[in-house]
Amino acid sequence: MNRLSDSALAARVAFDIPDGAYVNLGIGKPTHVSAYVPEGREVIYHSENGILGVGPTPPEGEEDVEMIDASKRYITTAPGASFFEHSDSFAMMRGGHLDIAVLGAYQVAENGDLANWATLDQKFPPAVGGAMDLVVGVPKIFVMMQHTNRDGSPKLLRKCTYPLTGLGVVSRVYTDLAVLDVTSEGFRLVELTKGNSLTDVQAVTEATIHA
Amino acid sequence: MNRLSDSALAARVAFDIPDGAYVNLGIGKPTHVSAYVPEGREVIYHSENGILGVGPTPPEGEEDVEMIDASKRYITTAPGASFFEHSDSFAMMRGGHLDIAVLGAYQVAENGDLANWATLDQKFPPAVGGAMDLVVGVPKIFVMMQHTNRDGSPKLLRKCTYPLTGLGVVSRVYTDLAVLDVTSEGFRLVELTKGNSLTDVQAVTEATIHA
Amino acid sequence: MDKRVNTLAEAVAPIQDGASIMIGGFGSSGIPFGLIDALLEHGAGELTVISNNAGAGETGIAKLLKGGRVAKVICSYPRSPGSIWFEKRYEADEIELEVVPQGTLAERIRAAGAGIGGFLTPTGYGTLLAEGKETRVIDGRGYVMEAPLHADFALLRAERGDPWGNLSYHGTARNFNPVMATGARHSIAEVRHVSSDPLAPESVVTPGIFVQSVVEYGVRP
Amino acid sequence: MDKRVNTLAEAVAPIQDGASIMIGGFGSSGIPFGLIDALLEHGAGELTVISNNAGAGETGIAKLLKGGRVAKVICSYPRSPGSIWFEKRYEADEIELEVVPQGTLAERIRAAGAGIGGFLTPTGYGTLLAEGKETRVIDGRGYVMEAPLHADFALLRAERGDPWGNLSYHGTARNFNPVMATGARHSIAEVRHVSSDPLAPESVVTPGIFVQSVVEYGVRP
Repeated sequence: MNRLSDSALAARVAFDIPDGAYVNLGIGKPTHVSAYVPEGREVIYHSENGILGVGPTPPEGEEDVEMIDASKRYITTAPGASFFEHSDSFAMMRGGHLDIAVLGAYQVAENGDLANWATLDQKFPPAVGGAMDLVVGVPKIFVMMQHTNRDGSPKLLRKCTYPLTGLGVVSRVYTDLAVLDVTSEGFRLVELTKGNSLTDVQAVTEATIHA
Repeated sequence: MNRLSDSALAARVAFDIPDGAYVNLGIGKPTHVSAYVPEGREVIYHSENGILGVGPTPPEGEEDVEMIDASKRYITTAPGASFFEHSDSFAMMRGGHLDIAVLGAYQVAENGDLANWATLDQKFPPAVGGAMDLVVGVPKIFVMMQHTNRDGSPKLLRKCTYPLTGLGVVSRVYTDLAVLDVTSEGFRLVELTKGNSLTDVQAVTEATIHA
Repeated sequence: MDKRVNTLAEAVAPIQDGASIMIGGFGSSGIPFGLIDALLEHGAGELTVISNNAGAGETGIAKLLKGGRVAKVICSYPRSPGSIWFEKRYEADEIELEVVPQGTLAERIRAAGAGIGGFLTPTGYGTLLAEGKETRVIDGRGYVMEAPLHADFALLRAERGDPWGNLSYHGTARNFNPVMATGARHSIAEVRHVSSDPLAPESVVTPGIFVQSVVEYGVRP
Repeated sequence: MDKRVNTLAEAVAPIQDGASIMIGGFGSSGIPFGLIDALLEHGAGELTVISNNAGAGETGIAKLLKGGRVAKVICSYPRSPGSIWFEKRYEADEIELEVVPQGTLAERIRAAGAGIGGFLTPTGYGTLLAEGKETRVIDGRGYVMEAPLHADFALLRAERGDPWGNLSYHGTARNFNPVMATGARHSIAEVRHVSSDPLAPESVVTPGIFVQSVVEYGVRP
């Protein structure tokens, strides 16, 4: 099967982010989306630690440990940026003011349930961060992930088996194999990565994909 | 009976405001208290409309309609002042951060109940402002008022007959005739205006005054 | 991104009959007089006005009341010296009134903006204003459950603004403006000085995400 | 009014064994490293630490964990690259852990500072972190009732401060510092630049009423 590279996947997500959108990019792969937003679109990035208007990485030697994003990467400000404190930052998230959040996931269920904060492995202490706040507050939750686990087991399920982050919150899933919307009838195919067939993609997906 | 003048009453209240206190002065007579705080004490005045550090009235001609207190009087800033918005201002009040509020009252009951926002007269639309927030949030509520109504009827009662502002919230009452603490057993005399006897003051007080 | 519009009329154009509108201001400070005048001109009626006061004299909210545009007022203090138009409409039973303690009003608006479904406040417990409301006692202290208060629009007054919708304020003119910006679905800011350069990020009081349009109106009353 | 103290040691002196302590910071930003070092030196133990993270490497909260001073951690994200001292104590069952979603953590602290007795948040509804909690459904949306989170002390990091305790911050170093200032009974601020002149009233982020002492500590890590 044809698989999008990480950068091609980031570019595919970026293509769907409209001009003027307020966007939160989750830690990990989603942070790379901003690099691929098409020219001519102004997107305002929010980071949960208290900034709206995250700008590009500073040049080497100009890093400031008190200018970071939620992934703890060094940042600068974009024009029109503002700083605020945590309860205001999460009011912004929970209150429905952002337009889109892009998040990674362990599992997504066909009813939009998301599991992205804990596995069943009891060895690690639980750690949730801001994920639960984002998913209840942001109207469009885009998930960006590999279509399957490394062992080939499916991540797009009828029902999540890992602890949930939020119930029925996912709008769209972008994987290396396909783009799928979450609808009232379940996953609906938006597009296949070039060269893939629905039959092939369905074979590595536990939930039914509606054409 | 001997009655304190309004200015003497304001000075009596001011005498009990310690150095370093954060104080909210209610609209009307309580606003005059600040003029009488003894020399050498720094008191920080809060006004519900979003300022900590209310300073004196500006010189004539230098008034700014966007620099006012809760009584809508023109103000300046004192050293160390700060501005903030309404939900923060009331968080400060409700959250117990101020030390003292000085308020007027229609009635005070011996259990500390306060009635200062509405009478039984249905002609006027109700108007509460910030009084209910102050009384639940500020640890020391000082009431400053005439001991009786103009017709001589008592304002210090066994039970308030007007709609309540707060339950059991008053700490101390300053009137033109006496100063009284609210205790678990009811009103307790702190002092009489010079020349008055407890018998005389009790005669114009519905509730019992404990000596 | 450019949220600037050229005229007050353009800024208030989206407001329809029956809209709920938060209006910033306390006393003489932070009232969007220009937007209120434009709204009167614009003509929308049957409005629900959410504000601390209910107007005084013949300006601001009093003008909307005089013009018969207001169906309901939600406020903490409708009576001010000179609130004659409110009193006239109220006595004639032409408007509905909901009185909310001032801090509860601010907190209900904040809850709407912050996605909070309700909160327990000690304010008003045991009083007339808590009648019919859910209450509970925690550690011996009484609380009233209050609901978020949303609005379709907010009319704001700020001192400085930029094309991204960022706002800062002067003196005691912040009052309800920043919290109302968060509680309304569409917030419109009348700003004394609008720059084309962005405000300094540390100086922003209302981040632009809460503001849908900005119009310059240089008059400070 | 002068809330300035001369040394970090003097600032943390009131902290006793068993105290609950909010500690500002997120990632590398806004952590009061100087106060944490002074607290370690001071010697108080059996602490409950309320913070977003549980430390990383050998500095900050990790130092308190390494030193065995922490009985309980309340945070949203205890696992960071290099949070070895947290992991060591957790695996050895030497500390108690309460994980709270980040926005709920901030809002619970705000509720404590604002006198709110509890609030309904949609965050976490239907998840493990809502187990055992009161929930309700309003207009088809599920909410969890969350309680205020108070603390005895807050250790804060700010950029500028004045004798009245007013604070302002640099960049993304605000994070939990302003809200923690409100939620603790005694807030101590480590400040990069302390002036004897007051901060400009419009520039104050944390009003001095929330701050009990201010100590200059010029190092920005």
